Amino acid sequence: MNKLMKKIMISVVLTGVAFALYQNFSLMPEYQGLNEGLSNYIIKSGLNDTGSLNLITAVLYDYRAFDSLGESTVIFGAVSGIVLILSRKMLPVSSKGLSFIVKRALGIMTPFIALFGFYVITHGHLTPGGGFQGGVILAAISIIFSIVYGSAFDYRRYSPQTKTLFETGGALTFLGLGLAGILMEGAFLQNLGFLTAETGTLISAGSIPYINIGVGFKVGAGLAIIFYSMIQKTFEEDF
Amino acid sequence: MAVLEIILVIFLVFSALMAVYFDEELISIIFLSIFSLVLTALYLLHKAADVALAEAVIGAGLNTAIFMSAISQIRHGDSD
Amino acid sequence: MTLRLIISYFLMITGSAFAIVTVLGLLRFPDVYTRIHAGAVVLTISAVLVTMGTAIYVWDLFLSAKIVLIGIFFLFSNPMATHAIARASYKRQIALPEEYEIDAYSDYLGRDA
Amino acid sequence: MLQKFSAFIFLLIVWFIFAGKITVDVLIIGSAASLLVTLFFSDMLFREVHRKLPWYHYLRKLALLLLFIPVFFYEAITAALKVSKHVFEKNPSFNPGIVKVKTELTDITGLSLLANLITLTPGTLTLDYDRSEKAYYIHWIDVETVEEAELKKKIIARFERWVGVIFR
Repeated sequence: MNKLMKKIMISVVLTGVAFALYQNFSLMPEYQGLNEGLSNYIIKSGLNDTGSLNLITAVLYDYRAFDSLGESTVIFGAVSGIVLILSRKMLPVSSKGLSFIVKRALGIMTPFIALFGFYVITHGHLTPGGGFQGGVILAAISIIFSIVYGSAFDYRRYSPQTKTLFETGGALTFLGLGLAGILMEGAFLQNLGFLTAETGTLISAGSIPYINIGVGFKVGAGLAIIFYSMIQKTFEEDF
Repeated sequence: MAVLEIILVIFLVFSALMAVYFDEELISIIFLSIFSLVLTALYLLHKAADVALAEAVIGAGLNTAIFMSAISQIRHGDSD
Repeated sequence: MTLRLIISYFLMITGSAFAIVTVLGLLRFPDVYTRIHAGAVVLTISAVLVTMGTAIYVWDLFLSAKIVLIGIFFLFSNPMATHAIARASYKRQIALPEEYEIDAYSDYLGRDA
Repeated sequence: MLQKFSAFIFLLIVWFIFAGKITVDVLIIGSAASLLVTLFFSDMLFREVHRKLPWYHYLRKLALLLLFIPVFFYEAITAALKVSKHVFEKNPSFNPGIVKVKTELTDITGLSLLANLITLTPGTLTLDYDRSEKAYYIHWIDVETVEEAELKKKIIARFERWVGVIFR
Protein backbone atom coordinates (compact mmCIF):
# COMPACT_ATOMS: atom_id res chain seq x y z
CA MET A 1 0.00 0.00 0.00
CA ASN A 2 1.59 3.24 -0.99
CA LYS A 3 1.52 6.45 1.05
CA LEU A 4 -1.23 8.21 -0.85
CA MET A 5 -3.54 5.23 -0.42
CA LYS A 6 -2.79 5.22 3.30
CA LYS A 7 -3.66 8.87 3.63
CA ILE A 8 -6.87 8.47 1.65
CA MET A 9 -7.86 5.52 3.83
CA ILE A 10 -7.19 7.50 7.00
CA SER A 11 -9.23 10.41 5.68
CA VAL A 12 -12.13 8.10 4.81
CA VAL A 13 -12.09 6.50 8.25
CA LEU A 14 -11.94 9.87 9.99
CA THR A 15 -14.81 11.20 7.90
CA GLY A 16 -16.83 8.13 8.81
CA VAL A 17 -16.14 8.65 12.50
CA ALA A 18 -17.07 12.31 12.22
CA PHE A 19 -20.35 11.38 10.50
CA ALA A 20 -21.16 8.81 13.19
CA LEU A 21 -20.46 11.34 15.93
CA TYR A 22 -22.65 13.89 14.19
CA GLN A 23 -25.47 11.33 13.94
CA ASN A 24 -25.15 10.55 17.62
CA PHE A 25 -25.25 14.17 18.63
CA SER A 26 -28.21 14.91 16.42
CA LEU A 27 -30.08 11.98 18.02
CA MET A 28 -29.55 13.41 21.48
CA PRO A 29 -32.79 14.62 23.12
CA GLU A 30 -33.67 18.25 22.94
CA TYR A 31 -32.81 20.47 25.87
CA GLN A 32 -35.94 20.66 27.96
CA GLY A 33 -35.21 23.39 30.48
CA LEU A 34 -34.13 23.12 34.06
CA ASN A 35 -36.81 20.74 35.28
CA GLU A 36 -36.03 17.17 34.24
CA GLY A 37 -33.22 14.69 34.04
CA LEU A 38 -30.27 13.63 36.14
CA SER A 39 -28.08 16.56 35.15
CA ASN A 40 -30.76 18.93 36.32
CA TYR A 41 -30.93 17.12 39.62
CA ILE A 42 -27.18 17.58 40.04
CA ILE A 43 -27.34 21.24 39.03
CA LYS A 44 -30.15 21.88 41.48
CA SER A 45 -29.11 19.96 44.56
CA GLY A 46 -25.38 19.33 44.07
CA LEU A 47 -24.43 22.21 46.32
CA ASN A 48 -26.76 21.02 49.07
CA ASP A 49 -25.67 17.39 48.84
CA THR A 50 -21.92 17.91 48.74
CA GLY A 51 -21.10 21.49 49.71
CA SER A 52 -18.80 21.85 46.71
CA LEU A 53 -19.15 25.00 44.63
CA ASN A 54 -17.50 23.36 41.63
CA LEU A 55 -20.11 20.92 40.35
CA ILE A 56 -17.66 18.98 38.18
CA THR A 57 -15.60 18.16 41.25
CA ALA A 58 -18.81 17.26 43.07
CA VAL A 59 -19.62 14.72 40.36
CA LEU A 60 -16.06 13.40 40.11
CA TYR A 61 -15.37 12.90 43.81
CA ASP A 62 -18.80 12.43 45.32
CA TYR A 63 -21.50 11.13 42.98
CA ARG A 64 -19.07 9.13 40.86
CA ALA A 65 -16.10 8.80 43.16
CA PHE A 66 -15.87 5.09 42.43
CA ASP A 67 -15.22 5.92 38.76
CA SER A 68 -12.43 8.26 39.79
CA LEU A 69 -10.90 5.54 41.90
CA GLY A 70 -10.91 3.38 38.79
CA GLU A 71 -9.29 6.15 36.75
CA SER A 72 -6.48 6.58 39.20
CA THR A 73 -6.02 2.82 39.26
CA VAL A 74 -5.62 2.98 35.48
CA ILE A 75 -2.75 5.45 35.97
CA PHE A 76 -1.26 3.09 38.53
CA GLY A 77 -1.44 0.24 36.02
CA ALA A 78 0.15 2.38 33.30
CA VAL A 79 3.00 3.35 35.63
CA SER A 80 3.61 -0.26 36.61
CA GLY A 81 3.61 -1.43 32.99
CA ILE A 82 5.91 1.30 31.72
CA VAL A 83 8.35 0.88 34.57
CA LEU A 84 8.36 -2.88 34.03
CA ILE A 85 8.99 -2.62 30.29
CA LEU A 86 11.18 0.44 29.88
CA SER A 87 13.20 0.99 32.98
CA ARG A 88 15.51 -1.93 33.38
CA LYS A 89 17.33 -0.16 36.18
CA MET A 90 16.34 2.96 38.05
CA LEU A 91 19.70 4.65 37.80
CA PRO A 92 20.42 8.34 37.38
CA VAL A 93 21.02 9.09 33.73
CA SER A 94 23.85 11.51 33.17
CA SER A 95 23.09 14.65 31.24
CA LYS A 96 24.46 18.14 31.59
CA GLY A 97 21.29 20.00 30.71
CA LEU A 98 21.08 23.50 29.31
CA SER A 99 23.27 26.53 30.04
CA PHE A 100 23.41 28.06 33.50
CA ILE A 101 21.39 31.10 32.41
CA VAL A 102 18.37 28.91 31.79
CA LYS A 103 19.05 26.94 34.95
CA ARG A 104 19.14 30.01 37.16
CA ALA A 105 16.07 31.68 35.64
CA LEU A 106 14.07 28.46 35.90
CA GLY A 107 15.24 28.00 39.47
CA ILE A 108 13.52 31.25 40.33
CA MET A 109 10.30 30.15 38.61
CA THR A 110 10.08 26.53 39.78
CA PRO A 111 8.82 27.19 43.37
CA PHE A 112 5.97 29.25 41.98
CA ILE A 113 5.00 26.52 39.55
CA ALA A 114 4.91 24.09 42.49
CA LEU A 115 2.85 26.54 44.54
CA PHE A 116 0.41 26.96 41.66
CA GLY A 117 0.07 23.20 41.44
CA PHE A 118 -0.81 23.05 45.14
CA TYR A 119 -3.26 25.92 44.65
CA VAL A 120 -5.07 24.07 41.86
CA ILE A 121 -5.21 20.89 43.95
CA THR A 122 -6.49 22.44 47.16
CA HIS A 123 -9.03 24.73 45.49
CA GLY A 124 -10.58 21.87 43.52
CA HIS A 125 -14.00 22.23 45.13
CA LEU A 126 -14.16 26.03 44.80
CA THR A 127 -12.60 27.02 41.46
CA PRO A 128 -11.77 25.23 38.18
CA GLY A 129 -9.18 22.55 38.70
CA GLY A 130 -8.76 19.62 41.00
CA GLY A 131 -6.54 16.69 41.72
CA PHE A 132 -5.83 15.55 38.17
CA GLN A 133 -4.99 18.97 36.79
CA GLY A 134 -2.85 20.06 39.72
CA GLY A 135 -1.08 16.73 39.75
CA VAL A 136 -0.09 17.16 36.12
CA ILE A 137 1.27 20.62 36.94
CA LEU A 138 3.38 19.05 39.68
CA ALA A 139 4.59 16.40 37.25
CA ALA A 140 5.70 19.19 34.90
CA ILE A 141 8.31 20.20 37.48
CA SER A 142 9.93 16.80 37.20
CA ILE A 143 9.97 17.18 33.41
CA ILE A 144 11.59 20.62 33.75
CA PHE A 145 14.25 19.21 36.05
CA SER A 146 15.01 16.33 33.72
CA ILE A 147 15.30 18.49 30.62
CA VAL A 148 16.96 21.62 31.97
CA TYR A 149 19.10 20.41 34.85
CA GLY A 150 19.73 16.89 33.64
CA SER A 151 18.04 13.83 34.98
CA ALA A 152 20.75 13.19 37.58
CA PHE A 153 19.58 16.36 39.29
CA ASP A 154 16.01 15.13 39.19
CA TYR A 155 17.19 11.86 40.72
CA ARG A 156 19.01 13.69 43.53
CA ARG A 157 16.15 16.09 44.21
CA TYR A 158 13.43 13.57 44.57
CA SER A 159 14.39 10.07 43.65
CA PRO A 160 12.03 7.47 42.13
CA GLN A 161 11.70 5.95 45.58
CA THR A 162 10.29 9.24 46.94
CA LYS A 163 7.93 9.47 43.98
CA THR A 164 6.73 5.94 44.57
CA LEU A 165 6.13 6.85 48.19
CA PHE A 166 4.04 9.86 47.14
CA GLU A 167 2.06 7.81 44.67
CA THR A 168 1.27 5.04 47.12
CA GLY A 169 0.43 7.59 49.79
CA GLY A 170 -2.06 9.30 47.48
CA ALA A 171 -3.75 6.04 46.56
CA LEU A 172 -3.94 4.99 50.20
CA THR A 173 -5.48 8.35 51.12
CA PHE A 174 -8.21 7.79 48.54
CA LEU A 175 -8.89 4.23 49.72
CA GLY A 176 -8.72 5.23 53.37
CA LEU A 177 -11.34 7.92 52.85
CA GLY A 178 -13.49 5.32 51.12
CA LEU A 179 -13.20 2.96 54.09
CA ALA A 180 -13.90 5.85 56.45
CA GLY A 181 -17.08 6.36 54.44
CA ILE A 182 -18.08 2.76 55.23
CA LEU A 183 -17.33 3.16 58.91
CA MET A 184 -18.92 6.54 59.49
CA GLU A 185 -21.69 6.91 56.92
CA GLY A 186 -22.48 3.38 55.86
CA ALA A 187 -21.33 3.25 52.22
CA PHE A 188 -18.04 3.09 50.36
CA LEU A 189 -16.74 6.59 49.50
CA GLN A 190 -19.76 8.25 51.08
CA ASN A 191 -19.08 11.91 51.72
CA LEU A 192 -18.08 12.45 55.35
CA GLY A 193 -20.75 14.74 56.67
CA PHE A 194 -19.07 15.83 59.87
CA LEU A 195 -16.20 17.50 57.99
CA THR A 196 -18.49 19.96 56.24
CA ALA A 197 -18.01 23.59 57.13
CA GLU A 198 -19.48 26.80 55.75
CA THR A 199 -19.68 26.71 51.94
CA GLY A 200 -16.93 28.60 50.19
CA THR A 201 -14.18 27.98 52.73
CA LEU A 202 -11.21 25.80 51.96
CA ILE A 203 -11.94 23.08 54.52
CA SER A 204 -15.56 22.53 53.52
CA ALA A 205 -17.30 19.96 51.31
CA GLY A 206 -16.71 16.88 53.43
CA SER A 207 -14.01 14.55 52.20
CA ILE A 208 -13.71 16.07 48.70
CA PRO A 209 -10.62 18.27 49.39
CA TYR A 210 -8.75 15.36 50.98
CA ILE A 211 -9.56 13.07 48.07
CA ASN A 212 -8.33 15.88 45.81
CA ILE A 213 -5.03 16.08 47.66
CA GLY A 214 -4.57 12.32 47.47
CA VAL A 215 -5.36 12.19 43.76
CA GLY A 216 -3.08 15.17 43.11
CA PHE A 217 -0.05 13.55 44.72
CA LYS A 218 -0.83 10.25 43.05
CA VAL A 219 -1.21 11.64 39.54
CA GLY A 220 1.79 13.97 39.84
CA ALA A 221 4.14 11.29 41.10
CA GLY A 222 2.81 8.70 38.68
CA LEU A 223 3.26 10.83 35.57
CA ALA A 224 6.70 11.94 36.79
CA ILE A 225 7.71 8.28 37.08
CA ILE A 226 6.41 7.60 33.56
CA PHE A 227 8.43 10.47 32.12
CA TYR A 228 11.52 9.59 34.12
CA SER A 229 11.56 6.00 32.97
CA MET A 230 11.17 7.09 29.35
CA ILE A 231 14.37 9.15 29.24
CA GLN A 232 17.11 6.57 29.25
CA LYS A 233 19.22 8.07 26.52
CA THR A 234 22.36 9.83 27.68
CA PHE A 235 23.42 13.18 26.30
CA GLU A 236 27.15 13.79 26.53
CA GLU A 237 27.18 17.26 24.99
CA ASP A 238 25.33 20.13 26.60
CA PHE A 239 23.14 22.16 24.34
CA MET B 1 -19.05 34.58 19.29
CA ALA B 2 -20.34 32.27 16.58
CA VAL B 3 -17.79 33.54 14.06
CA LEU B 4 -14.95 32.92 16.47
CA GLU B 5 -16.29 29.46 17.15
CA ILE B 6 -16.44 28.60 13.45
CA ILE B 7 -12.89 29.86 12.91
CA LEU B 8 -11.63 27.78 15.83
CA VAL B 9 -13.40 24.65 14.60
CA ILE B 10 -11.88 25.11 11.14
CA PHE B 11 -8.45 25.44 12.76
CA LEU B 12 -9.15 22.32 14.80
CA VAL B 13 -9.98 20.22 11.75
CA PHE B 14 -7.03 21.68 9.87
CA SER B 15 -4.52 20.85 12.59
CA ALA B 16 -5.92 17.34 13.03
CA LEU B 17 -5.64 16.69 9.29
CA MET B 18 -2.11 18.05 9.23
CA ALA B 19 -1.13 15.82 12.16
CA VAL B 20 -2.27 12.82 10.13
CA TYR B 21 -0.85 14.08 6.84
CA PHE B 22 2.82 14.56 7.74
CA ASP B 23 5.13 11.56 7.88
CA GLU B 24 7.66 13.24 10.16
CA GLU B 25 6.73 12.38 13.74
CA LEU B 26 8.00 15.68 15.15
CA ILE B 27 5.71 17.77 12.94
CA SER B 28 2.78 15.53 13.83
CA ILE B 29 3.45 16.03 17.53
CA ILE B 30 3.65 19.80 17.12
CA PHE B 31 0.35 19.81 15.24
CA LEU B 32 -1.21 17.69 17.97
CA SER B 33 -0.13 20.26 20.53
CA ILE B 34 -1.66 23.02 18.37
CA PHE B 35 -4.82 20.89 18.25
CA SER B 36 -4.92 20.77 22.04
CA LEU B 37 -4.42 24.51 22.25
CA VAL B 38 -7.34 25.23 19.90
CA LEU B 39 -9.46 22.72 21.79
CA THR B 40 -8.63 24.56 25.02
CA ALA B 41 -9.85 27.81 23.51
CA LEU B 42 -13.07 26.10 22.40
CA TYR B 43 -13.69 24.66 25.87
CA LEU B 44 -13.16 28.09 27.38
CA LEU B 45 -15.60 29.56 24.89
CA HIS B 46 -18.20 27.09 26.10
CA LYS B 47 -17.44 27.99 29.73
CA ALA B 48 -15.96 24.64 30.71
CA ALA B 49 -12.96 25.97 32.60
CA ASP B 50 -12.12 22.67 34.32
CA VAL B 51 -11.87 20.74 31.11
CA ALA B 52 -9.94 23.59 29.49
CA LEU B 53 -7.37 23.55 32.27
CA ALA B 54 -6.98 19.79 32.01
CA GLU B 55 -6.71 19.93 28.23
CA ALA B 56 -4.10 22.71 28.33
CA VAL B 57 -1.92 21.03 30.92
CA ILE B 58 -2.20 17.47 29.66
CA GLY B 59 -2.62 17.98 25.91
CA ALA B 60 -0.34 20.87 25.20
CA GLY B 61 2.20 20.30 27.95
CA LEU B 62 2.60 16.77 29.17
CA ASN B 63 1.63 14.81 26.06
CA THR B 64 4.14 16.74 23.95
CA ALA B 65 6.96 16.03 26.38
CA ILE B 66 6.15 12.33 26.68
CA PHE B 67 5.77 11.91 22.90
CA MET B 68 9.08 13.70 22.34
CA SER B 69 10.92 11.43 24.75
CA ALA B 70 9.23 8.42 23.18
CA ILE B 71 10.32 9.28 19.62
CA SER B 72 13.84 10.05 20.83
CA GLN B 73 13.91 6.50 22.25
CA ILE B 74 12.60 4.98 19.01
CA ARG B 75 15.06 6.83 16.80
CA HIS B 76 17.92 5.93 19.09
CA GLY B 77 16.87 2.33 18.76
CA ASP B 78 16.71 1.82 15.02
CA SER B 79 18.94 4.19 13.12
CA ASP B 80 21.63 6.22 14.88
CA MET C 1 -15.92 55.50 29.29
CA THR C 2 -13.64 56.43 32.09
CA LEU C 3 -9.96 57.24 31.90
CA ARG C 4 -9.09 53.82 33.33
CA LEU C 5 -10.90 52.01 30.52
CA ILE C 6 -9.27 54.21 27.90
CA ILE C 7 -5.82 53.44 29.30
CA SER C 8 -6.53 49.71 29.42
CA TYR C 9 -7.87 49.65 25.85
CA PHE C 10 -4.83 51.61 24.68
CA LEU C 11 -2.45 49.12 26.31
CA MET C 12 -4.30 46.10 24.92
CA ILE C 13 -4.48 47.47 21.38
CA THR C 14 -0.79 48.41 21.44
CA GLY C 15 0.07 44.91 22.63
CA SER C 16 -1.97 43.30 19.87
CA ALA C 17 -0.30 45.54 17.29
CA PHE C 18 3.10 44.41 18.56
CA ALA C 19 1.96 40.79 18.24
CA ILE C 20 1.06 41.38 14.58
CA VAL C 21 4.47 42.98 14.08
CA THR C 22 6.04 39.84 15.54
CA VAL C 23 4.36 37.63 12.98
CA LEU C 24 5.41 39.94 10.16
CA GLY C 25 8.97 39.86 11.45
CA LEU C 26 8.97 36.08 11.61
CA LEU C 27 7.89 36.00 7.99
CA ARG C 28 10.18 38.68 6.62
CA PHE C 29 13.54 38.31 8.36
CA PRO C 30 16.24 36.36 6.49
CA ASP C 31 17.73 33.68 8.79
CA VAL C 32 16.98 31.79 12.01
CA TYR C 33 18.70 34.09 14.47
CA THR C 34 17.17 37.31 13.19
CA ARG C 35 13.76 35.66 13.28
CA ILE C 36 14.35 34.69 16.89
CA HIS C 37 15.04 38.38 17.55
CA ALA C 38 11.58 39.33 16.39
CA GLY C 39 10.05 36.59 18.52
CA ALA C 40 12.02 37.47 21.62
CA VAL C 41 11.78 41.20 22.00
CA VAL C 42 8.50 42.18 20.44
CA LEU C 43 6.44 39.21 21.58
CA THR C 44 7.50 39.63 25.20
CA ILE C 45 6.61 43.30 25.18
CA SER C 46 3.28 42.60 23.50
CA ALA C 47 2.34 39.92 26.05
CA VAL C 48 3.34 42.14 28.96
CA LEU C 49 1.35 45.08 27.55
CA VAL C 50 -1.75 42.94 27.08
CA THR C 51 -1.52 41.56 30.62
CA MET C 52 -1.07 45.07 32.03
CA GLY C 53 -4.05 46.29 30.06
CA THR C 54 -6.14 43.41 31.37
CA ALA C 55 -5.02 44.09 34.93
CA ILE C 56 -6.14 47.70 34.63
CA TYR C 57 -9.38 46.61 32.96
CA VAL C 58 -10.52 44.26 35.75
CA TRP C 59 -9.30 46.64 38.51
CA ASP C 60 -9.62 44.31 41.45
CA LEU C 61 -6.79 44.01 43.95
CA PHE C 62 -6.20 40.25 43.96
CA LEU C 63 -7.25 39.56 40.38
CA SER C 64 -5.00 42.34 39.03
CA ALA C 65 -2.12 41.02 41.13
CA LYS C 66 -2.67 37.56 39.66
CA ILE C 67 -2.61 38.92 36.12
CA VAL C 68 0.55 40.90 36.87
CA LEU C 69 2.11 37.62 38.07
CA ILE C 70 1.34 36.12 34.67
CA GLY C 71 3.12 39.08 33.04
CA ILE C 72 6.18 38.60 35.24
CA PHE C 73 6.19 34.91 34.28
CA PHE C 74 6.30 35.91 30.61
CA LEU C 75 9.08 38.37 31.32
CA PHE C 76 11.23 35.62 32.81
CA SER C 77 10.37 32.71 30.57
CA ASN C 78 10.36 34.21 27.10
CA PRO C 79 13.96 35.56 26.91
CA MET C 80 15.16 32.41 28.63
CA ALA C 81 13.48 30.16 26.09
CA THR C 82 14.81 32.34 23.28
CA HIS C 83 18.33 32.02 24.59
CA ALA C 84 17.95 28.24 24.94
CA ILE C 85 16.63 27.85 21.37
CA ALA C 86 19.37 30.02 19.87
CA ARG C 87 22.18 28.31 21.77
CA ALA C 88 20.89 24.84 20.97
CA SER C 89 20.48 25.59 17.28
CA TYR C 90 24.03 26.94 17.10
CA LYS C 91 25.60 24.11 19.05
CA ARG C 92 23.79 21.34 17.19
CA GLN C 93 24.60 23.13 13.89
CA ILE C 94 20.98 23.10 12.79
CA ALA C 95 21.19 26.50 11.13
CA LEU C 96 24.71 27.83 11.02
CA PRO C 97 25.10 31.43 9.94
CA GLU C 98 27.30 30.90 6.90
CA GLU C 99 27.82 34.40 5.65
CA TYR C 100 28.49 36.19 8.91
CA GLU C 101 31.62 38.32 8.77
CA ILE C 102 32.00 38.68 12.51
CA ASP C 103 31.55 35.42 14.36
CA ALA C 104 33.38 35.32 17.66
CA TYR C 105 31.41 32.35 18.92
CA SER C 106 32.75 29.87 16.38
CA ASP C 107 36.28 30.70 17.56
CA TYR C 108 35.21 29.91 21.09
CA LEU C 109 33.74 26.60 20.08
CA GLY C 110 36.87 25.81 18.07
CA ARG C 111 35.07 25.38 14.78
CA ASP C 112 36.46 26.86 11.58
CA ALA C 113 33.71 29.00 10.20
CA MET D 1 17.71 29.86 57.97
CA LEU D 2 17.14 33.39 56.70
CA GLN D 3 16.99 31.90 53.21
CA LYS D 4 14.24 29.47 54.18
CA PHE D 5 12.33 32.07 56.18
CA SER D 6 12.33 34.70 53.42
CA ALA D 7 11.32 32.09 50.85
CA PHE D 8 8.44 31.01 53.10
CA ILE D 9 7.15 34.59 53.53
CA PHE D 10 7.46 35.32 49.83
CA LEU D 11 5.62 32.14 48.86
CA LEU D 12 2.87 32.85 51.38
CA ILE D 13 2.29 36.31 49.86
CA VAL D 14 2.05 34.75 46.39
CA TRP D 15 -0.35 32.14 47.80
CA PHE D 16 -2.65 34.89 49.05
CA ILE D 17 -2.60 36.46 45.60
CA PHE D 18 -3.53 33.08 44.11
CA ALA D 19 -6.32 32.42 46.59
CA GLY D 20 -7.77 35.91 46.29
CA LYS D 21 -8.77 36.41 49.92
CA ILE D 22 -7.16 36.55 53.35
CA THR D 23 -8.94 34.28 55.85
CA VAL D 24 -7.86 31.78 58.49
CA ASP D 25 -8.42 28.63 56.43
CA VAL D 26 -6.49 30.06 53.48
CA LEU D 27 -3.68 30.91 55.90
CA ILE D 28 -3.58 27.38 57.33
CA ILE D 29 -3.58 25.51 54.00
CA GLY D 30 -1.24 28.11 52.48
CA SER D 31 1.26 27.71 55.28
CA ALA D 32 1.26 23.96 54.76
CA ALA D 33 1.74 24.29 50.98
CA SER D 34 4.42 26.99 51.33
CA LEU D 35 6.26 24.91 53.91
CA LEU D 36 6.27 21.92 51.58
CA VAL D 37 7.53 24.02 48.66
CA THR D 38 10.12 25.68 50.90
CA LEU D 39 11.47 22.35 52.04
CA PHE D 40 11.87 21.16 48.48
CA PHE D 41 12.89 24.24 46.52
CA SER D 42 14.00 27.10 48.81
CA ASP D 43 17.66 26.88 47.80
CA MET D 44 16.66 27.52 44.19
CA LEU D 45 14.60 30.62 44.86
CA PHE D 46 16.95 32.78 46.92
CA ARG D 47 20.39 31.45 46.23
CA GLU D 48 22.20 34.54 47.49
CA VAL D 49 20.66 34.91 50.91
CA HIS D 50 22.93 32.51 52.77
CA ARG D 51 25.84 34.95 52.65
CA LYS D 52 26.87 36.80 55.79
CA LEU D 53 25.09 40.07 55.22
CA PRO D 54 22.76 41.71 57.73
CA TRP D 55 19.14 41.42 56.76
CA TYR D 56 18.51 45.12 55.96
CA HIS D 57 20.90 44.90 53.01
CA TYR D 58 18.36 42.72 51.31
CA LEU D 59 15.67 45.35 51.87
CA ARG D 60 17.90 47.89 50.14
CA LYS D 61 18.37 45.51 47.23
CA LEU D 62 14.62 45.01 47.01
CA ALA D 63 14.04 48.80 46.90
CA LEU D 64 16.60 49.14 44.11
CA LEU D 65 14.90 46.31 42.24
CA LEU D 66 11.59 48.18 42.45
CA LEU D 67 13.26 51.38 41.25
CA PHE D 68 14.69 49.47 38.32
CA ILE D 69 11.26 48.51 36.95
CA PRO D 70 10.37 51.84 35.22
CA VAL D 71 13.85 52.08 33.72
CA PHE D 72 13.44 48.59 32.39
CA PHE D 73 10.04 49.29 30.88
CA TYR D 74 11.31 52.39 29.08
CA GLU D 75 14.22 50.44 27.61
CA ALA D 76 12.06 47.47 26.63
CA ILE D 77 9.46 49.53 24.79
CA THR D 78 12.09 51.48 22.86
CA ALA D 79 13.65 48.11 22.00
CA ALA D 80 10.39 46.76 20.65
CA LEU D 81 9.91 49.91 18.56
CA LYS D 82 13.43 49.58 17.12
CA VAL D 83 12.90 45.99 16.04
CA SER D 84 9.48 46.88 14.63
CA LYS D 85 11.16 49.54 12.53
CA HIS D 86 13.34 46.83 10.99
CA VAL D 87 10.24 44.80 10.18
CA PHE D 88 8.67 47.57 8.11
CA GLU D 89 11.72 48.29 5.97
CA LYS D 90 11.21 47.50 2.30
CA ASN D 91 13.73 44.69 2.19
CA PRO D 92 15.20 44.03 5.61
CA SER D 93 18.92 44.42 5.11
CA PHE D 94 21.34 44.43 7.95
CA ASN D 95 24.68 43.04 8.95
CA PRO D 96 24.20 40.33 11.59
CA GLY D 97 27.13 38.92 13.51
CA ILE D 98 28.23 37.47 16.81
CA VAL D 99 30.39 39.62 19.08
CA LYS D 100 32.17 39.04 22.38
CA VAL D 101 31.47 41.45 25.26
CA LYS D 102 33.31 41.33 28.56
CA THR D 103 31.52 41.91 31.83
CA GLU D 104 32.61 42.46 35.43
CA LEU D 105 29.80 40.59 37.16
CA THR D 106 30.57 37.31 38.87
CA ASP D 107 27.35 36.37 40.62
CA ILE D 108 25.32 33.70 38.81
CA THR D 109 21.93 35.30 39.40
CA GLY D 110 23.17 38.69 38.23
CA LEU D 111 24.75 37.10 35.17
CA SER D 112 21.61 35.27 34.12
CA LEU D 113 19.45 38.32 34.81
CA LEU D 114 21.77 40.46 32.70
CA ALA D 115 21.67 37.85 29.93
CA ASN D 116 17.88 37.96 29.90
CA LEU D 117 17.94 41.76 29.85
CA ILE D 118 20.35 41.74 26.91
CA THR D 119 17.97 39.44 25.07
CA LEU D 120 15.18 41.92 25.66
CA THR D 121 17.08 44.95 24.30
CA PRO D 122 17.07 45.97 20.64
CA GLY D 123 18.65 43.53 18.29
CA THR D 124 20.83 41.65 20.74
CA LEU D 125 20.53 38.03 21.79
CA THR D 126 22.72 36.24 24.31
CA LEU D 127 24.14 33.03 22.91
CA ASP D 128 26.50 31.92 25.65
CA TYR D 129 28.69 32.93 28.58
CA ASP D 130 32.35 32.00 28.82
CA ARG D 131 33.40 31.44 32.40
CA SER D 132 37.14 31.55 31.83
CA GLU D 133 37.10 34.87 29.98
CA LYS D 134 34.07 36.33 31.78
CA ALA D 135 32.49 37.35 28.51
CA TYR D 136 29.12 37.05 26.83
CA TYR D 137 28.74 35.94 23.24
CA ILE D 138 26.01 38.10 21.78
CA HIS D 139 24.27 37.80 18.45
CA TRP D 140 23.77 41.32 17.18
CA ILE D 141 21.25 41.99 14.46
CA ASP D 142 23.19 44.92 12.99
CA VAL D 143 26.88 45.00 13.90
CA GLU D 144 28.17 48.56 13.98
CA THR D 145 31.51 48.13 15.69
CA VAL D 146 33.89 45.51 17.04
CA GLU D 147 35.79 47.85 19.38
CA GLU D 148 35.64 46.46 22.89
CA ALA D 149 34.86 49.61 24.90
CA GLU D 150 32.42 50.80 22.24
CA LEU D 151 30.64 47.46 22.27
CA LYS D 152 30.30 47.51 26.02
CA LYS D 153 28.87 51.01 25.98
CA LYS D 154 26.39 50.18 23.24
CA ILE D 155 25.12 46.85 24.48
CA ILE D 156 25.36 46.25 28.20
CA ALA D 157 26.41 49.47 29.96
CA ARG D 158 22.93 50.74 30.75
CA PHE D 159 21.93 47.56 32.60
CA GLU D 160 25.25 46.43 34.00
CA ARG D 161 25.41 49.14 36.63
CA TRP D 162 21.91 48.39 37.94
CA VAL D 163 22.44 44.67 38.04
CA GLY D 164 25.91 45.11 39.53
CA VAL D 165 24.51 47.13 42.41
CA ILE D 166 21.63 44.80 43.07
CA PHE D 167 23.52 41.51 42.82
CA ARG D 168 27.13 41.83 43.84
